Amino acid sequence: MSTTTKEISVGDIGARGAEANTKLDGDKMALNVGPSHPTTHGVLRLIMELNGDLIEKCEPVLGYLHRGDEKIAENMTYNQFVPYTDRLDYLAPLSNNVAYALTVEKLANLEVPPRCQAIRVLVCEMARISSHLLGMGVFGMDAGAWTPFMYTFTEREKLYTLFEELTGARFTTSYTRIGGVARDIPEGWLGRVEKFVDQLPKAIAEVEKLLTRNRIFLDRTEGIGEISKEDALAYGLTGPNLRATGIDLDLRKDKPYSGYEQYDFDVPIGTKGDCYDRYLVRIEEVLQSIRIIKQVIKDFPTGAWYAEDAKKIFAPPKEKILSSMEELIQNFMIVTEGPQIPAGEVYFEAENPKGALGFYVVSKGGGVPYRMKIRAPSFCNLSILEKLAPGHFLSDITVILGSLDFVMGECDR
Amino acid sequence: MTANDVAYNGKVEGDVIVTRADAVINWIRQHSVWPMPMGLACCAIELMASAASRYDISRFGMEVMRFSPRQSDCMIVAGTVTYKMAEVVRRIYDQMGDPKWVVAMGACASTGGMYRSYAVMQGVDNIVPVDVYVSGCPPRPEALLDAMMKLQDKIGNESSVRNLRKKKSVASG
Amino acid sequence: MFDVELLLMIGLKVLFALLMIGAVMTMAGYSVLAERKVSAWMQGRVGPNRTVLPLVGSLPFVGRFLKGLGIFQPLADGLKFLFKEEMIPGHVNKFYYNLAPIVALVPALTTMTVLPFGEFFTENGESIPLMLANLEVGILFVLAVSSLGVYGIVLAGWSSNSKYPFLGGIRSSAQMISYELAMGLSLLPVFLWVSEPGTGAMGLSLVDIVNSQSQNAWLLLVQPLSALIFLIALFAETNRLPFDMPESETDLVGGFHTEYGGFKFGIFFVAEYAHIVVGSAIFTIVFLGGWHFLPWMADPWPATWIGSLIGVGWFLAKTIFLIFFFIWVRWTLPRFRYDQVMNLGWTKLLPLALLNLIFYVLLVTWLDQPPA
Amino acid sequence: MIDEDFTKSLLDKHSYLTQRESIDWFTVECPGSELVSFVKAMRDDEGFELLIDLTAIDHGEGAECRFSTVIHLYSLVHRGYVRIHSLCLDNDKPSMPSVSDVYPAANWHERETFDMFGIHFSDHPNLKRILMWDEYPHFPLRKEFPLAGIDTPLPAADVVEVTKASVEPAPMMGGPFVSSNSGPISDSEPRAKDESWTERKEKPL
Repeated sequence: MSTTTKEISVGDIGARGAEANTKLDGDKMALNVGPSHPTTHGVLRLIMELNGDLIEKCEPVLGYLHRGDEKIAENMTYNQFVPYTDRLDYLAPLSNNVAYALTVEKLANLEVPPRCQAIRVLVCEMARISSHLLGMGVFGMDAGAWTPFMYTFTEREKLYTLFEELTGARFTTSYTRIGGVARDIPEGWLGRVEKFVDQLPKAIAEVEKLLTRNRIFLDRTEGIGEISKEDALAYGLTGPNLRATGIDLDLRKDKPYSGYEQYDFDVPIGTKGDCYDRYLVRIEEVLQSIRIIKQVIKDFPTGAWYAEDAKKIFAPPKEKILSSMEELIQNFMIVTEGPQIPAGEVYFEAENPKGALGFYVVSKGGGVPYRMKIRAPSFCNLSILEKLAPGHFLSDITVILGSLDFVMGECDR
Repeated sequence: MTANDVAYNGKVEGDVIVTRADAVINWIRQHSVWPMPMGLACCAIELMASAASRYDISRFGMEVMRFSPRQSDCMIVAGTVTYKMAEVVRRIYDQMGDPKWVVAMGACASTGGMYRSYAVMQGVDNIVPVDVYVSGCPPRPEALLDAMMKLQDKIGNESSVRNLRKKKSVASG
Repeated sequence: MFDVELLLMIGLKVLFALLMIGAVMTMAGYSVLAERKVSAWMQGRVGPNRTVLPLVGSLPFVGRFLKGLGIFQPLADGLKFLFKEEMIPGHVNKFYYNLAPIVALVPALTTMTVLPFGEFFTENGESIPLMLANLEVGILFVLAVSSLGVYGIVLAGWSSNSKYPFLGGIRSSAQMISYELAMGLSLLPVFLWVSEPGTGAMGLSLVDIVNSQSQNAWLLLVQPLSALIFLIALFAETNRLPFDMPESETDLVGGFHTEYGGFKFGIFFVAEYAHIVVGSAIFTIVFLGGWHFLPWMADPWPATWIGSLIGVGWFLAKTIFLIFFFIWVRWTLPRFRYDQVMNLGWTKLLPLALLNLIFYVLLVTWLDQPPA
Repeated sequence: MIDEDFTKSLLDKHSYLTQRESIDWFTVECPGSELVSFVKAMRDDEGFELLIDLTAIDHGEGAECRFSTVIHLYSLVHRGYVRIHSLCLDNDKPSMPSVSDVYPAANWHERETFDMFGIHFSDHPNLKRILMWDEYPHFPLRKEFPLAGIDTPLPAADVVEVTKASVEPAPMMGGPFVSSNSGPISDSEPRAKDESWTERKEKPL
């Protein structure tokens, strides 16, 4: 029988935060949520002031996952940083890879061939599906329904299998290189992707059956966390969170990159900007992504899958390295010194599942960036929380956080 | 006590009874490891994947993820432990009741991994004792399941009866 | 001198009580397993299937079957609590902190004493209900005692001296009070109906309620609205999703039991399921005809000890189906918000229960009119 | 798109602006003293409703003006970006007026910039560290700060007492390695850019 008893002092991790919260009135309560709490999806921490169950003040505290990505970027070559981009928004690593590669290519004034562009669009949209699937599932989980999460994760596992086939890793893909992608698509892969997207709507319908018209779910999400258009713009929201308020801003349409202008798709926008709208926008975006994927696969370009003429930027294929001296030297230089990028500064944003992921790169020439700033959509999307949370019940905070669909990896970087 | 110790030994005799009790207690503990998911970063998603339908950690009775440290037996540190987070990880570890185990999931939790920078603690074993390290960035769910099975084996070999008597000194938390 | 018969009587009762506690606790333990298995099945998973006792595992066919069912998982989980450190956080109110789990569990077990679960036929064909104590006011006792369970939760929440448990405790007490009313009101029409002249049954005894449904319509069919209100209130009383306010895992971590670990948490865990088991049993007795066969049909089994065994089995089958229903709902629906729970309780269920009562009062009065 | 007419009229309207060479978006340099009014004019008159990004650059310890802040604005009307550079005149105590009154989005960006560079944003409502903990003494993204970090005590004395943990410089001997393409050949060997702790140099205490 276990009979040991030990005394544990209060040791509230929120104590220091609560102190900062000044003196509270007698009937108010300071509540510390996180950084390890089921609703915070990672390591966000909220210091809240409650009046009964009503939130009066909510102060997010971040930085629990600050890993120094920007400093790391200044210490390595452009290609070496690709794996770190995986771990920004770790629900959609492929679209981070693509956004990063496109930024540096823009600085190098490099155009990749159509096949490479098509591959990138394809993987971006697959990443979007993967991210939104998790977003939907976790949103359901935050509202208390566990089963939809398991259903969406099953679909994600199918996506993981496809990613693994393409990139060699199911999760952290590191697929793009400056001037191309790591390898061409495997044989028969497109067919398997098509098969996957063909059965996806059915799986989504199943999740929708559990949630979308569910009375309890509607009660929990409708009218909760409403963001007005003005607020959304003022706080710099992007992505589905902005579109749910009714503002039509999709960089794939506005400033098409990587050949998005060839594809026909709609940008779903919401009306009220509440949690339910955000959920609906995400579901519709998944369906639109399926449309894009089908179009990409339908006429998939042939030809090179990397920029062949960028000798100083993209390392040549392995078989050439092993057989030709010039290519060997070229590979050596790119690996040790990094791709040679001209001096200058560039800012590029791509429409990622969470919002606009931007990279601001300042180069002084050579293979290493002088300064790299990562504009993380989750960081901006979360900043509205301070304004959004007051006036809601404590239970609403789970739903609001779930619907904002943030990832601390990119928020804290 | 070694396996080839055949001669009579008073010390062994004493241990025999203990060992039987050990076997029972260890069987119980081994098969009821409730994890505390310390989901910090990317690995947390693979932790979710191992709980989801394809890998299904519930086969081992481990799907009962308790977010309250007091109710859990094994902390799975999944992700990068930054210095800012280290304090919290330690406090949560302190709040867990004995016996407790820690699994460092992934390169970051084990050694700091690819994040050699000013903000990242180079391995969670700087602050909490780790029982099983899992390699990978992030480890596949299979790797995590394997680690949990290794942990079960480890629990199976503990001398738990003696640990019951021993009063460990613990930090206030 | 000692009254031997009395001692024997007491001894027998104690034995029965222990047996019943054993049965209910086992059922509670295995409904945990059922929850895990059923949820796994709904989500396309497998559920616990690795835990097996060393000797049983090596049995040729049975061992594998039991292992696959995860039969030994609750055993390991339950016993683990015994070998876990009993920690008492420094900031709690120790007396109430230790008292709370007991207060939570005891009502569930006490309610059980008045639950009839079958009937025993004596040699001369008389039927004696199988229960520990045949109270004339059985259902009132059930209502009174089961509502004590909330004190365990409130005590746990308050004595933990920590914020999440506190919020959980407050939510729970408010919820319980609101739903108790609807629950009580939903049962009144049942008594009116059962006490109606002509059925031969009178009073508030659970046995009478069961027997009034033998060879007759189940009360579920006679009073569907009462049954529905009672069921919803039962969900709320047992803190099951969509009404699991005191726990609401996603926003309160574990609610009232956040600060509890080890054996005391184990008691809470079992108490929750014991409440479900007892609640399902009550619903079976009141609305599903207890141990009697289908509505409008005589029991097909003989009036002997075999018959009474089958009756008990039939009763258990109905109860287990209800437990399954509880689990089914939990893994399908999202959770209500706290104020929505209150709203539903006060503005929907309570008026509905009142209307239901008035309707049946009028109906019974009309039926009761002496023939002109 | 942002066309030449627009940029020309903008430069005419605000005489303190100077245009800068840029390969992508229209870039202006705005003195810090005019920043708030300029940004306000951009939002109200020109339709740049979104502050996309606000950050800073450290031009190195030798530079005349060491720090400059960079703002990116996006317009839903023009569907294009404008980049605004402003130099911090003081190298020792860099400061910049806060634009968080105009764009609430700037609030967190400015806190992050303060956290990483130590640039003080005057009139900021809540200027404190956002990513590192409050007591952290250094500004990590300054050029002289090593990637490996500097030995610093951790917060929470009770935890530190038990674990004896503190912020230690991370080992850099494992890479990543980069070689420079200039200088003598002995220097161009691939090596970690930050060499605060390698197999040749002792771990700093």
